[in-house]
Amino acid sequence: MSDAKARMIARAAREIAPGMVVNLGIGLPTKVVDHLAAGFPVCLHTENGMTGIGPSLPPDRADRNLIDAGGAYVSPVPGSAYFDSAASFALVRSGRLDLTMLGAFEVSQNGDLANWKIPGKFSPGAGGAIELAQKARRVVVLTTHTDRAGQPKLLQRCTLPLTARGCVARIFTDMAVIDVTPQGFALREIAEGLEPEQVIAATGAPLCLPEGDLPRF
Amino acid sequence: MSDAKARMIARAAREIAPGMVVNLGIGLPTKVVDHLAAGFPVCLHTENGMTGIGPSLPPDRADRNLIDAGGAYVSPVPGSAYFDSAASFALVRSGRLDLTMLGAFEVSQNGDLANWKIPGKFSPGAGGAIELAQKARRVVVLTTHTDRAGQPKLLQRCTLPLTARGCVARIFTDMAVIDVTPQGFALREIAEGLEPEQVIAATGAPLCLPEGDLPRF
Amino acid sequence: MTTLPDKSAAMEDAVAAIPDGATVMLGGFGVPGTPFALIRELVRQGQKDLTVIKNDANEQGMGVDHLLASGQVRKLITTHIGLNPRAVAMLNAGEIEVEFCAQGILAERVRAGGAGLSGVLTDIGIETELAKGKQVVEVDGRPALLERALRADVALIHADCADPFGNLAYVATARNFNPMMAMAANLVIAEAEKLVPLGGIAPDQVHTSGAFVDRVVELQSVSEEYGVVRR
Amino acid sequence: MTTLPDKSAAMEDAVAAIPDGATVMLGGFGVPGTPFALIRELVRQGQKDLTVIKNDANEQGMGVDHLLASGQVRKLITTHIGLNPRAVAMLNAGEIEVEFCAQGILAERVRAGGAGLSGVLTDIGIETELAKGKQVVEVDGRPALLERALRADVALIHADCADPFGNLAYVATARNFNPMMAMAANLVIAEAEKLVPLGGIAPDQVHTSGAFVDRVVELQSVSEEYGVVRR
Repeated sequence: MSDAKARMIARAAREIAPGMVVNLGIGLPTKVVDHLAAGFPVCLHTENGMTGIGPSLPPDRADRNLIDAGGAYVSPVPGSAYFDSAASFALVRSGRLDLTMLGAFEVSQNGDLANWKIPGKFSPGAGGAIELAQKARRVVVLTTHTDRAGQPKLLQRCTLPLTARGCVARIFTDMAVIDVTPQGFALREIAEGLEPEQVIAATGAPLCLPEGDLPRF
Repeated sequence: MSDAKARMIARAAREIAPGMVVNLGIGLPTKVVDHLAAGFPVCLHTENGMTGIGPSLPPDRADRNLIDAGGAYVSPVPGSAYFDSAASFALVRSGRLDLTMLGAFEVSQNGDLANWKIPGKFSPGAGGAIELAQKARRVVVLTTHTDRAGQPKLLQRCTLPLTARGCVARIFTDMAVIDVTPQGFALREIAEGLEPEQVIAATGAPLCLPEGDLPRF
Repeated sequence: MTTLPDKSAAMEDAVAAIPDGATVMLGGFGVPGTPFALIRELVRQGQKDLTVIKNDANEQGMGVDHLLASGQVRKLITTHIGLNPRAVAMLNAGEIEVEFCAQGILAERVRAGGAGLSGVLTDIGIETELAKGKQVVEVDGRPALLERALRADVALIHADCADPFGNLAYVATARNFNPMMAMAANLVIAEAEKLVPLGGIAPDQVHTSGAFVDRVVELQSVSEEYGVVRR
Repeated sequence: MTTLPDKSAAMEDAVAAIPDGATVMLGGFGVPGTPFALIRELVRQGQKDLTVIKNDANEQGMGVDHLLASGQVRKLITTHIGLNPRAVAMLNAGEIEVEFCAQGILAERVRAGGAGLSGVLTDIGIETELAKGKQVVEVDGRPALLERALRADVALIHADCADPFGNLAYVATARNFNPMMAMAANLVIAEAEKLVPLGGIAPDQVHTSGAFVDRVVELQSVSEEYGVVRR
């Protein structure tokens, strides 16, 4: 992982406040947990039916019946609970999930999220993404700022089928921390070594800059 | 209890076939269980959240947390299960209840049942009666043939608010066993010592008599 | 490794968060599962104008009846109040409003609220007076009643065993409405006969995940109200 | 005292009751909770033209994939098939029909079937392409999608532990869709890693009452398919 990505993940971990119930989406978000202090009070949820996720386990130490929604073998913590898929999404839809961190193909300046389908190329079904995006009290996105071809993923409008409308509050990228505001994207923090002009150039929509200092991460 | 009532209950017990899931309503129906042989294979259900009901217990031997829907203290059997009220009525509504035995204020000749409300006199709410009556695969009624004033409870039409329409298949009374058929009430069996004319006189709707012998109970 | 948040609270503080006018769900079917101690504290604090959602009205001198006697209840959403003559008398006198549901439909409406659904569709009661005023929706050509989800400001839950995170385990028929109500309120307060350390309930044996629960109160003693009723 | 009925059965006989054209629910989320042995037997017996309802299509060479490879599946109702390239290829080639649901909505649709409801109302997916073709119902002035209940002819369930009556206990995240599916089919066949005598599962620890279950099959061994996947 690039140093910038690693710092993005460490920065995103600070988004988690004590006492929260948090779902970390498949991919980069699951790595956020490694940046939480020992004894930090939080409830990690996985939609296949568990609260209280402990560290991931390698295959030789894994319990064959204990995975997260991405198929990684995980461990319990004292106080873990297992439940069925209906109860698990009841928790999500009824507002008990304080925060979810999701990946993205595209995010629009009004907070629309596209992260499950690329017509003609990738249509595996949305799994639990729609409910997480639509119903978590706060949805933040972790993503590279641009795609593999260098094209911006933060756009005026999404071009791909949406996961949910207007759901994203904040975006953590390898370049910046950006909020979705009624006025569109607002730059909040910038990665070490970058200038705002570079973030603006890599973003497919207008970016409001703050007055005064721009914190570094 | 009168001898005729006791024989009614014993006769009703023969309605239960091996392997059934059965809900016995509050009152007379709960006494049916005393007439099942030891080791008889049946699953007794109570809608407050239990399958596998064993014998009732007196207060000094009761478990304060283990009651049936009528508030009687009951015991478990090997293989009992406890569950919540949503699961309990899921069982009822999804067709897993083979048989329920209910009390009645009135039954009409097309099988309508009224057993929960007497406007102006008795309006405590229906509890679980509507779902039991509407969704058990077979609904039978246990009742005295007439009310305390000697008036028939088996009628052409119910006068009281209905519990469910066309739900009753068979009625056990202290006088007779009567089926609800497309042609109305049909007398199937008669209590020891009675003549068909007496049953006809006590019934508020036409009664079809069988050709040939009328079994006694 | 992270740890699960601690939600243990004092009964007085937990109940003090309930405002006048609140909608309050109460677990229990008859005696088992009724949060008698939390109800007593609610009576002591005297919040008024409550809408109470509970399967039944308990019996006279117990549980919900204390709230009725103290005049704290404006409306009761329930399935059966036949064992409480005071509830029936107050209904008949117009001193409380009562909304009756079929029992399993009350369970489903509460569960729907707890599951973030708008409602459920069912044919239960479709040709009875319970259907009055309810929207009818066709599903695959057959009519169904729209039963709206129920949520509450507060749910008062009785558990046999809890840990400080709020994981709950119920016992026997004291489970009844508690698991659904524990999902369906903005503030979920659970009283428990035993408070065990984190990990004290095996993860497969938790009936309600603590993620649904806001406050856990340990009962210092189990009063007579919880006992066997001698009729 | 009465006794609970015995539903233990041989796997071959239990699966033989599934006809061609059946709708079959399969428990499991990835490996945990997937009834691999029952699926193997279904492949061996070769019933055709099946509609399969399962959270996912497993991975290639496992579970559902065997049914796809043998051409027994006409339609798949699922939430995500991304880990099975064969399923994606068959979808793209039009060799199977695939209906996608949001994951929690699949759980609710199956549960609604198991709870004897016609459907549930939800705003999930309401402004996305998943809303296409679905009836919109207003609830308290807000639009909701009507999600129809799902029932099946047969459900194949994996449990950790069962008794002869069919009481089931699941373990860890192998629970997932199994409890809802075990309520939602006309014929419910459960395989269990351990068959214990009646009373071998404490009544408070039963996850699915045997009243929902028709046949119980004890696994003679737990094959490699149930094991840890090394990627």
